[in-house]
Parts: sequence; C-alpha cells; structure tokens
Amino acid sequence: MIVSYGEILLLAICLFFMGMICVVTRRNLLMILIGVEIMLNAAGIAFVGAALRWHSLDGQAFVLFLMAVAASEVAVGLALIVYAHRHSGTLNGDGYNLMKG
Amino acid sequence: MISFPLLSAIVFWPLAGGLFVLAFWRYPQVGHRIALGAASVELLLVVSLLLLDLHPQGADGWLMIEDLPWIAQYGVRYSLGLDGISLILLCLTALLGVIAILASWEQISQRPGVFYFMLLFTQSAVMGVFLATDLFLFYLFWEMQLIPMLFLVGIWGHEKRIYAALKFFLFNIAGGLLMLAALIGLYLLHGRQTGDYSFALSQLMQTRPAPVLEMWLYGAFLLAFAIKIPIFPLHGWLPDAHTEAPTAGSIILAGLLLKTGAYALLRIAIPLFPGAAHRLMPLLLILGLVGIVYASLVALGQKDMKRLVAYSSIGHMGLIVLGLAVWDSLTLSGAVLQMVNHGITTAALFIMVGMLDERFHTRTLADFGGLWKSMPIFSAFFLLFAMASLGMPGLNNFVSEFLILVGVFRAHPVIGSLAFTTIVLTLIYVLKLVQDTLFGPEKQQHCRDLSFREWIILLTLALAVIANGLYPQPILTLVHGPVQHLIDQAGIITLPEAGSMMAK
Amino acid sequence: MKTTLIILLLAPLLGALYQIIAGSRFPRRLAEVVSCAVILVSFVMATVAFFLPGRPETILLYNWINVDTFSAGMDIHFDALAAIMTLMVTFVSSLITIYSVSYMDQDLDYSRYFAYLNLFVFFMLIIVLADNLLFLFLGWEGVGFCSYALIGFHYQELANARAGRKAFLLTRIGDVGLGIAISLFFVTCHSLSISTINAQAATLSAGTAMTLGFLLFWSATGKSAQLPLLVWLPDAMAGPTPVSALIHAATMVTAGVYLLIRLFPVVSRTPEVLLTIAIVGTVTAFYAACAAMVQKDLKRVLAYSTISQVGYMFLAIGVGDIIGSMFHLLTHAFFKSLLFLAAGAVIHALHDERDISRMGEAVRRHLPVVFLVFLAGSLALGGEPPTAGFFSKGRILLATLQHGGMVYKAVWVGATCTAFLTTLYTFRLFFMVFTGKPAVPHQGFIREVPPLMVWVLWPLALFALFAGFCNLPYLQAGGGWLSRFLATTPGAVPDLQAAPSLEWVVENGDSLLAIVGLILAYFLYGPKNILGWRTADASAGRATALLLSGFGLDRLYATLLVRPYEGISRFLWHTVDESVLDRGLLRSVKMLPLLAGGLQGWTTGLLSTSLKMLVLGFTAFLVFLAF
Amino acid sequence: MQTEWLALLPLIILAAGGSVIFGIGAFWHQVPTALLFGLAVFTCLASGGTALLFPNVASNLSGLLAMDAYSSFYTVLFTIITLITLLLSYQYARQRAFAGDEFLGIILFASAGMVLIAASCHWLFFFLGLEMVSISLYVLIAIRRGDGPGIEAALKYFVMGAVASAFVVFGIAMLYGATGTLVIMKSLDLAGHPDNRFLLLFGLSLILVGLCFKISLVPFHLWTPDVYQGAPAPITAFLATGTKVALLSMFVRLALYGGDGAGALFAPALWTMASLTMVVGNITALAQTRVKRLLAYSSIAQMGYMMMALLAFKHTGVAAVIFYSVVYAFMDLGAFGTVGLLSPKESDRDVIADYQGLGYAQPGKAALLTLCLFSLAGLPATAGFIGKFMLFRAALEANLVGLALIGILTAIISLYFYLNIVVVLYMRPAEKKPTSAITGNEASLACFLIALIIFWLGLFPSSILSLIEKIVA
Repeated sequence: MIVSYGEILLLAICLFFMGMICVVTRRNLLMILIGVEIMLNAAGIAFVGAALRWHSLDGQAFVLFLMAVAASEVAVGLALIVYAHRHSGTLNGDGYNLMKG
Repeated sequence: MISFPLLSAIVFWPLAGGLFVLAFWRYPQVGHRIALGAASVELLLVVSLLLLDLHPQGADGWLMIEDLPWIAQYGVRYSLGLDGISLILLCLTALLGVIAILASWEQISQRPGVFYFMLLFTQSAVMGVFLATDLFLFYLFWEMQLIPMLFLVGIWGHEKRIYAALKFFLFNIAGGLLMLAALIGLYLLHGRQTGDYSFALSQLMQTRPAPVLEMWLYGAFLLAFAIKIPIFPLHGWLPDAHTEAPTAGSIILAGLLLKTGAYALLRIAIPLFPGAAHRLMPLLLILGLVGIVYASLVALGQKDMKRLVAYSSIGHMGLIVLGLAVWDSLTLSGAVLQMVNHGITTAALFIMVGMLDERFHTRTLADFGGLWKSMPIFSAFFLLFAMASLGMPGLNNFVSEFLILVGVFRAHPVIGSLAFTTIVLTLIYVLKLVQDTLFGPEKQQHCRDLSFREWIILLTLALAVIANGLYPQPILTLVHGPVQHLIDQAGIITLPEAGSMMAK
Repeated sequence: MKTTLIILLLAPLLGALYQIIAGSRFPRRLAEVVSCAVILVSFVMATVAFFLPGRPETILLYNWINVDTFSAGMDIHFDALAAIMTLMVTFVSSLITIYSVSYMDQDLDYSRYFAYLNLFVFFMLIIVLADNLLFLFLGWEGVGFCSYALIGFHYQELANARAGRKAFLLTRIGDVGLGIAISLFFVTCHSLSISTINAQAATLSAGTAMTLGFLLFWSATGKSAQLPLLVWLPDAMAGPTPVSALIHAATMVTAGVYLLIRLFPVVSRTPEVLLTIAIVGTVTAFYAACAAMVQKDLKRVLAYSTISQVGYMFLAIGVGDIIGSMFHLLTHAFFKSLLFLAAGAVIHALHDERDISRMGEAVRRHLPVVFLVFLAGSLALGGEPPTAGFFSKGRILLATLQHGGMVYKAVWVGATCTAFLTTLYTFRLFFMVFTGKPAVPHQGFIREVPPLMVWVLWPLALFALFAGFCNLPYLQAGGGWLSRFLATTPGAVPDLQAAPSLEWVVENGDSLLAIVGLILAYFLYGPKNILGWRTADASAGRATALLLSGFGLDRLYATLLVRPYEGISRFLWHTVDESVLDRGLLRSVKMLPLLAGGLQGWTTGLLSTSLKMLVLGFTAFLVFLAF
Repeated sequence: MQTEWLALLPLIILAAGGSVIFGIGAFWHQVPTALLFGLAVFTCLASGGTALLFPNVASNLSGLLAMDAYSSFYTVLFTIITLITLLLSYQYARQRAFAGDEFLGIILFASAGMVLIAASCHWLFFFLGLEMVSISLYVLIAIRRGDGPGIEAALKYFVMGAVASAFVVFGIAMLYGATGTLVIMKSLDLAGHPDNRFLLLFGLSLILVGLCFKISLVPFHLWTPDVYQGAPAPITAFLATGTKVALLSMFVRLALYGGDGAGALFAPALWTMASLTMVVGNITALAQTRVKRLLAYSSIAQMGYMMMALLAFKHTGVAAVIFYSVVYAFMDLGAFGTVGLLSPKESDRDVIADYQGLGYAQPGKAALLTLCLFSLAGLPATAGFIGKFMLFRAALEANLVGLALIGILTAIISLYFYLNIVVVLYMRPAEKKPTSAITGNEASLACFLIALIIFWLGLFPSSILSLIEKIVA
C-alpha cells in the first residue's frame, strides 16, 4: 500500500509536536532529552518521506547524518546530565537556577 | 596653498602632546610641564595662523582648507576649513588650553598624567569641531569632546561628580545621536536628489528637503546644539557639571564646549535648513530671552559660587541664541564675539572661584566676606571680571552684548527692549557675587594673595578682557566676511525696517 | 587743540593706571601728588582749551566698533557746552582731589581711593566730551561703576557696600533706557554721533522722537536721581564725603541733565516729553525739599537738597531753557560741593558725627573758617540775593512762569514753594550745625581740620557767592555772558525775552521769598529756638517720620519689587529648576530601571520558561505569518 | 580537483589540527601545554593564511560548499576570532587546569564548524556546521571542573540548543519536502513552488525560529544571560562572537537568496523581533549588577541592531551587517576577554562593584575594556561608531525610520550601563586592594590586537568596506 507524502508529513508533524509538548511540559532532563529525540526522529521521517516524494537521495543521506549527529548530541548531553546530576543531585531541569535576572 | 598641513597639525597636536604626557604617567612631577609645553606650542601654531597672510579663497571664502578622501564608500572626506570665525575660536581654544593647564597646576595632584591627557584630548576635539567642514568628521569630533570631559568631571570632580558627569554625558549624547539620525537622513536625501553621496557641508547645503521633513531634521540638529549651548529648558546638565568639575574642566566646559554648540548652530544647523530655521526663529528668540531672564533669576538664589557662575553662563549663552535668532550681520558678529568674550570672562570667574576653593575648601557664598582685606589683588581682578561679566562698557562683554542687543532691537524692537532690561537682572546677581565675597566684614581666615602663577593667569585674561573691550575691531573685521557669507548662504534676511515700524 | 583735548581726557586715566599698577608700591606722597597732578593737568588743559580758538572741534581717537552700518568711534566733540562743563568738572575735581589728600590721610587704602577718583574723572570727562553715544555710554557706565566702588569704599561695613550696590542698580535701571535709546538712534538715524543726531532731529517722526525723548528722560532720572529712581542718592552718602561732593553733588548726578541738554533737539521735539520732564523735575524738587526738612543726618540733608536742585535743572529743561539749566548746574556744582566739603570738614572734626541735632555753637567756635564758607554755601543754596544760587534759580523760575499754559503755571507755583522750602531747610541745617546748644551734645573733643581741607573751600565759596554774575539778567541785552557763550548750543535760548516788568517782579519776589525764608528759619530753628521746632523730635510725628524716610519710597520698592523678585528667584530655582526640570526628568528616567526590574522577572533562569518562550515565540511567528 | 583541494584547505587544516591535538593528547600523557597551544595557534594561522592566499578559488563545490570570497572572508574572520580566543584563554585555562588537548582541540573543531556554516550552500552542511559548533560549545562551557554555574550554563545551553536544532532540522525537512532540494538557494524559491507554499513557509519559519534562538533575539533570548554568565569568560567571548557571527553570515545568505520572496513575508515578524530585542536587551541590561550578564544583554541588543539592518538588505544593509559583525566580534572578544583576564582564579570577576579602582591597578586591561564598552556604545573614533553609523544608515535608507528611532533611543539608554562600568573602573575610589590579574605576552598580544583593530576599523574602515562590497557583489 502506498502511503502518500501528505500522510507521512502529517505523521511527522504530529510526532514533532508531541516531542515539542514533551519538551515543554516535562521537567525531568531525561524526558526533555527524549522529547528532543522524538522531534529529531520526526524530522528523519519527514526527510525520508520527502526523499521518496522527490525521488532523490538527498533526504536519505541527510537522515544518515542526522542519526549520527543525534547520537553524538545525546552522548554529549547524557554525559552533561550525569555530570550535572553528580554535582547537584537533581534531574529536574528547573532545579538549575543559580543564575537568573 | 601651504603644503604643510597646518590645520591638521593644530587639530592633532594637543592629542599627540596628551599621549606624550600619558607616556610619562609614572612621573607625575613632569606631567604638567609637558602638557604646558604642548599647549604652548599649540598656541604658537594658532598664532602663526594669525600671522600668515591669509586671503579668502574660492566661493566659500575659506582662508585655508585641507581636503582628503577618507571613507570613500560613504563619501566621507577628511576636510578642514578655516575662516575668520573658526580662526578666532581657535585662538580662544588655544589660549584657554594653556590657561586651563596653568589653572590646574597645583590643584590636580591625583594622576596628573591622565588629567592632562584628557585636557589636551578635549582641546583637540574642540579644535576639530571648529575646523571640520565635513559633517561626518564634525560629528566625530563633536561626540569625541564629550569623552575626555566625562573623565575630567568624573575623576577629578567634587562630591557629586559621578552624577554630574553622567548627566552631562547622557544629555549631550542623547542630542548627538538624534542629530546623527537627522544627519544620515539628510545625507541620504542629498544622495537621492543628486546621486552624489557626500557629507560635505557645502554639498548638503544644496539639499532642499520637503518643509515638514526639513522641520524634523532641523529639530534634531537644533536639539543637539541646544543641549550643548544650552538653551532653556535643556540646561539641566550644566549647573551640576560646572559645579562638580575641577577648575580646568569648568574652563573647558564653559569656555569651549558651550561655544561649540553655538558655533554649530551658526555654521551648520541654520545654513543647512534655512527655511525651517526661519520658521523656528521666533521660538529661538523667545527661548533665548526666557533663558536670560530665567538664568539671571535662578543665579541670584544660588548659594554655591560656582553654580552662580554656571547659571550666569546660561544667561550669557541665551544672548548668543538671541543673536543667532535674528541672523543679521550685527547680531552674528556680536554672537561670535560674545562666544570669545564669554569664554574669557567666564573662564576667569571659574578660575577665581577655583582659587578660592583651593584656599578655603568651600565655595559657599555664606562662608565668604571681606576678601578684599586679605587678598586685594585677587579682589581687584575679581571685580574686573565681574564687571566684564555684567557688561561694563570698555570691557569685552559689552561690545558683543551691545552688538547683539542693537541687532535684536533693529529686528524686533519689543524683544530688543526686553533684552536690554535683562542687563539689570545680570547686574543684580553679579553684584551679589561680588558683594558676598569681597565686601563686608572678613569671615574667612586670612589667606595669602595671588601667587605668581595665578597672577600671570589672571593678568593674561584681564588684558584680553580689556583689549577686547577697547579694541574689538580686529576680531570684528576678521569675522565680518564669514558672517556676510553665512547670511548670504542662508538668505533669510526678511527684517522689516524697524524705523518705519517705530514711526507709526 | 587736539593735543590739549587728548591730554585733558587721558591724564586722569594715566593717573588711575598709576594708582592701580604702582600706587601702593611707591611712597604714599607720590601717589597723592600724582593723583592731584593729573587732575590739575586736566584742569589746565581745560582752561587752555577754553581759551583756544577753534570750537567746535571734533576728534576721532579711533574706531571702536565698526560692523556694517553700525559704527561707534571713540570721538570727542568739543563745543561751548562741553568747554564750560569740562572746565567745571576739572576745576571741582581738582579741588576735591586736593581735599581728599587730607581727608584720606588716615586711610591705608589710599591708592584704591585715588584710582577710583581719577578713573571717575576720566569717565566723567568722557560723558562731557563724547560725541558718539556709545562712547558716552562708556563714560556713563564708568561713572556708575566708580560711584558704586566709592560709595562702598569702606567695604567692611556691609551697609556701605549695600548702598553702593543700590546706587549701581538703580542707575543701571536708568541705563537700560539709554541703551534702548542708543539702539533706536542707530535704527532711525543710522548714526550714533550726537552732532549728526541733533542735525537730524527735525527729520525724526513724531512717534520716534517721543519714544526717544522718554527713553532719554528715563535714563536721566536714573543717573540724576529723579523720581522714581531717586532712592539711591540719600544712601549713597555712605561714601567718603569728598566722593559725595564730587560724584553725588557736582558732577555725576548732573550727567543726566547734561545728557538731556546735549540731545535737546531730540528731547524738545515733543511737548509731552518736555511737560513730563518739567513736572517730574518739580515734583522731585518739592519731594526732596520736604524730605530735607526733617533729616537729622547732615549729609542726608545735603543729598536731598541735591535731588531737589537737580529737579530744578530738569524743570529748566522742561520749559526749554537749557541755558538756565546749565547755569544752575554750574552754580549748583560750586555751592553744593562747597557745602559737602565743609560738611566733610565738620564731620571730620567731630569724629564722624553726622547727627545735626548734636552739633551747635561749639562747631562754629572751633571751625570759624568752615562756618564762614558754609554760610556762603547756604546763602547760595537758599537762593539769597545776590549769590549764584539766586540768579540761576531765578532764571529757571522766570522761564517757567513765562512758558505758556496752565500746567506750567502750576509748575511755577510748585517750584516757587519749593524755593521757599529750600531756604527753610538750608538755614535749618545751618542753624542747627553752627548755632545753639544741642540737648545731647557731641561727646569728645573737636579736632583740628587740616589746613588743606580748608583752603580748597575758599575758591568754591567765591564761586558760590559770585558765579551768578557771569549771567546777570539785567545788564546786557541778549542775556548774560554765559548765555551768549552757550548760544551756539543746539536748542539754546540765550535770552528769555521776558518783559522787564515781569522780570523785575519775579526777581524781587524771589528775593523776598528767600529773605522771608531765612528769617522764618531763624525763628523756627535758630539758636534761640523761638518756635521750638528745633528741638522737636523729628521721628515723633507720623508726618515727620514719613518725611524722614523719604515718603517710604524705599519700603515701597522693597515690598513691590525686591521681595517679589527674590521670591520669583527662589521659586524658579527650587520649584522650576530643581523640582520640575531636574527631578522631573530624573523621575521619568527612573522609570527605566523599574521597567528593567520588571523585565528581569522574565529571565527566570528556569529551563521551562525558556522552552515555553520558544514555543510561544514560534506560535507568534506563525500567527504573524498567517497575516 | 586541484582547485577544490585548495579551496577546502582552510577547513581541512582546522579539522586536521584539532584531530592532531586530540591524537597527541591521547598518546602523550605528559604533553606540554605550550606545545599543544602552539600547535593550535599554528593551525589557526595556517588556516587563515590559506584562506587569505587562495580566496575565491572555487565558487561552488558540487553544490555543497561555496568556498568563494564570501566564505574566505569569514574563514579569515573565524580564524582570527579563534586565535584571539586562544591567546586570551591560554593563561586563563592553565591557571584553572583545563588547558589540555580537549580544550584546544574542541575550539578548533568549533571554529571549523563556523567556517562550515559560513561556507555552506547546502542545508546538510549548514546543519553539520551548526551541530559541530553547538556540540563543541556544550563541552567547552562545562570544561571547568566542579564549577556550578558552568555546569548549569552548559546544561541550559545544551537543552535549548538541542531543541533549537530540532526545530532547524525539522524545518529543513519541511523545506525539502516542499521543494525537493537541499540546496539553500533553490529551496527558498517560493515562486517556483506555488503548491507547496504553506509547507515551505512553515519550514522556513521553523528554521528562522531556530536561528533566532541561536542569535538570541527576543523572545528567544532567555538562555543567553545565564549561559554567558556561567561559562568561563574566554569561552563566553568565543561563544558570543563565533556562533553569532557564523549564524549572522547564514542570515545574510538567507536574506540574499530569499529576501525578496519568502523573506518579505517574514519582514513584519523580524521587524517586531528586532525592535523588541533592542528595547528589551538594552533596558534589562540597566538592572544588571554583573558584568558578564550585562554584556550578555548588550550582546542581545547588538543582535537587534543587526537585525534592523538586515531588514534593509536591499540597500546597504548586508554590507552593514557584515561590517558590524566583524566589529561586534572584536568588541565582545575584548570585553569578555578582559573580564577573563581580570578574574581571580576562584571565579570570574563578575560583580560590577568588584571592578572599583581597577582602572588604575590594571590600566592596560581596563583601558581595553573601556574601549570595547565605548565601541559597543557606538562612541566615535571606535569601530562601533562606524558600525552603528552603517546600520542606521542602512535602516534609514530602507525607510525603516521607526526601527531606526527605536534603535537610537535604546542606544541612548544603553550608554548608561556601559558608562556605569567605566565609572566604576575609574571614578569610584578603590575600597579594597584588587587581586592580581592574568598577565602574559599572549594576553597582551590579544589585547593589543583587539585595540588595534577597533581603532583601525573606527578610523580607517575604507579598506574593509571595499572588501565587503566586493564579496557581497
């Protein structure tokens, strides 16, 4: 069965917004990270769909890079979160407010 | 043409001297000597201009010009032009430069190197303002003079110095930035009209903006210059700045910086926008008059001598504004002369107040009395400058004030008459100043009279006061050509024949 | 001629410069000699110039201000009027300077004194000689300054300095009028030269001429202490007595009169102006005479009498008789300076005692010479025939009576009454100073008056008594010598052309009046104290108190002008300048930090806020795009 | 092939330099810092040098990278920024014991990422560059061990950056879906794809939001003060200048490519953001008591000014933005750099009151700080003045009078807080003895360079201006 680009797009947008909502509503840093991942994956889906729509490999290639970048981002991010957790003992994103104003 | 760039040398020599002083900042005992040397050389340079046999050249009647491309992309040129008006103001600047250094000889003990650097830096910037004929360059110098002044007031001032310095700076820069916007607007307009993007004053003067726009542009220029002059009610910064500044700061501020405002109004704002200027002349006229009356009244109430002199400055500058607002050869000559005279007289008064402050560490009028007893020479000088300040004939201020007043009277008899009555108001506060300090029973401790250095300072200024009062003709002759040129340029002589008006 | 005039003018200036630069460095004697010498040089030159042919002479010293059509030169116009005035000024100043040498011999600050004095003479000569009005203005303000400085000469008494300031201020109010007048002359006549202006006077439009007339009159009232600007002169007596004699009796106060005479062609264009001058002059004369009736301070009596006599000079101008005015000016200069100098000698002898109720016979006994010259001065001031005062005042009264119109008749009545009052107060003064025994006599001994101070009184006394003969009315057709001498002055009427009978009646009436006045004064104030007024306490009655304070004019000014002015000053400073302009701006600027504080609340430092803003911003972005 | 090699050389040198430093660090445990530092400096010089030597060699590499004059210009700029950052941070990092291979290597990688952004004409490369810069900076911000604010700053920057990246990448996906191409210029062709208009605009707005976040326009600016405050001062300097300049170069590209079509639709939104940014940035800065935070708000405001000129891209706005980003880079490098140099070892000298009397205790550095502040305030004879002049000129030329007036008024306000620091430096008496600051030839050289450039650009901007005109044309 052939899925039209419009449907893929819809899925991607839904995913993106779900990720966004996750990012905005959750306080836990890990959950935020997961939300970001969902957003990135939504982008990946959109890329693949678009690549199929235009019959070009650019989108596919982009997704490959995207995955690699997302992985490294998560790696750095997780390391940071762990580091922060060890330093201040909280995973709550709003717990970090030494600086404001 | 002279191949040696004398004008540039005049503009940048004090700065170079200042940097040299700064280089010796570790040796505070030589700073003032180097600075004095630099300022004296500057004075010689300016005097050499007087000695050169200069003749007006070209249509614009410059005595001497320097013109180099600078920022070609924006049509900005490095162009300096000298005419009689700038020449006479250069003389004033150079003279007061030397005087200011002499006046701070013993007063400034804290970081003298930096102090003299700032002083000389200001002098450079002021020289630049008086010489620049490219408005971009002018603007550069215009704003630049604020920076060293900020430090002069802020570092070496009295108790409320920081407040005063910031206020001075913000007031002036606010006007300056709005002027910059107007300047860019005019520049773009000129570029669009002629296809030639240029900041040259002579070029921009050809621009004819739509009346409404012209009004806005002129308004912005006027605002900037009016703050500097200052015209009532934009004078808020001046009393504080003057009161808090060290003596040299007050000298430069009153003697030179205020003059740049009047000069710019004369040279730039009105010739650029003659139409709008003409329509706003009544406003200037009224503000000038109100300013004199207001300043005289407020000055009377002051308890701090320096503040009193500061308000008197506002009043005297109001007279210049009146002169500019009438815009004929009498009042303009008078206004230029008044710039010089006010520079000398007020500088002298500030110096003398500074001397008292050095001796008694107070400037409150109530603390003084009967100074004549212990300091007769000082008092005699004080009386002389006070008399000059109230427009005693035979002393310098009288000539310029009278020229302005006669000119104003010729154009607007009623306003002229009212302006004449202000000489009484001036008298009231000046006499109060004299009386509260020199006369009455002796209140303060006995103190030494003038030192040789102080004597030299005051004698120089006193000679200038008397010379300008008795023989102002050289200056008037020098100024006459440029003034005529300005009038022709702006072309707004629409004076009714006052005689016929009086006749009815 | 030129050299003479230039030396005449510049000699006092050189003297002043010497005093300023070197006066206190070299011996005192030298300073005294120099200051007298320069004035004497001036006097000699004035005499020489007087007799040299070649009047009128105009000399341009140099161009002072020259802008476009505006040109003011330092120039001299030496005509008959100036010649006679110069002579008088230099003569009186020479005597007074010599007198000062003795008078000031206890004072250490002599060089300042002589500097001011010489400078004053210089400025006064400028007024007398100047052809250009601006140059005249230089002298005009210059004498004002010298008067200010000399009144407050003993500056350590704050009251003296205040009196000086008051004088300067009030005369300067008058100067405003002169300034405006000069401007108007420039605008209408395109020239500031007095001779040119006088030549053009007829071409001036009526309105302009009237404005000018009133302006000139206004400036003259300031300088010459006429109503309403006269309150400074009684206070000016705070200055050293020679100063009062020179500046506030003989010369400066008459400068206003001189100015009006100089510009008489302009002034006389408008009858309204003349009438005003006549009325103000008479009223002032009467006013001051009343005030002089009750004064207890010796010098204040003389000050009020000066005001009163100057009022006569104004009256003379008002009736168009400038020669009469000038005549009175000259005689007044002699007898009033004489009176002042004599009074100075008395005060000097009594250790600065100035209250006449504490003087008496003792003074006459110790100072017989002073008594005699004072008598001469009193006779002249009182208008007793045949002294100088009699003739000059008589001419004025005659001219007034002869002038048509009911108003002038009323003026004549007033002036005559004033003349009577003059005799009365003059001899009141004379009797109280030199006769009788005071209830509370002066304490302490009466010291010797230095001979120099006495000698100089003689020539003045002679002039006071006999100067009138230079302008005797009956003897010559076409007026007396002075009248003929001054006939060339623009606007002068040498001969009043009065009917001899009228002249006879008036002259004899005046004589009678003066003599009756003298006798009445003897009864009222004489040593016998016949009617008891002599000892009446002047401050007792309300009326006398009012007169004593010069009709409360001072207090009136304080209430109407000075206090409101100070109030406005305070209001503008505290309310407008500080509260509204300064703090108002500050307050509005202070809104910014408040706003900044509010905006700081936005930056919570929480991740969730940032993220929410990201989403919100994105939504806003889309919304913007949708439109 | 030859030319393409040459064209890529600067990028390759940077990446290789970073890798070599990492390599040495991995295998040589006691490696002298000076060696690594020298290597890093050399890498920068070499990269910048090659970019100078071979500008303009290949305009388009397979439609992916444009190594033209434009990117060469930026390459040189980035290498200079990196170089100055290195000079400024060397002693600073040594004192705080993080001057290892990772620090130097990551800086080089970040700078390679910046070059990539400036050179990209393909979304993929742009994305890669962006991520290279971002990820490097996440690490750099937290590089100081055990530093609470540093960790917090890194965390905030990371979370926000990741979300913003997600926005950008999703936007790119939408663009791609709408146009079928990842070449930036073609993907912005609104007229060519009338059917997918909505999708294209949706994608573009996502990208713009992401970019605006990165250059911290209001209301996406909230992270900026925290991150700038928390990061070590030299890193802040790098962060505030490098990333922003790189992204501005991207903005310029977008404006040039798509300004007429799609860009016009975004103009009102950008207008609002620009004005908000100028107002909020400058006014909030008034209330700051900490220097780095104050500078952060000032940098926010500066972005507002640039956005104002960018809206005038049809006129001289582009040249103005490029010139001002150069100026801005040096001003902020100088300002944050001197803050770093003046800092004691324990924590950065941040509270404004702590600067009392430093003007005399540390005349050179204080003078540079003053110069940079004056330049940021746009006072004459500094580069900032010429820059501001150009920005306002462009805005007025494009008839953005309202925006220009807001800009001028806020500039007046901004003077107050800039001056306030100067006041503290020079005019208030020193109450306590100031602690010693970082000295060293590297730092002095950096300071000297910055001062020289600020004066040079302020007094003789002609040469740079003609260069900019050339590369924009």
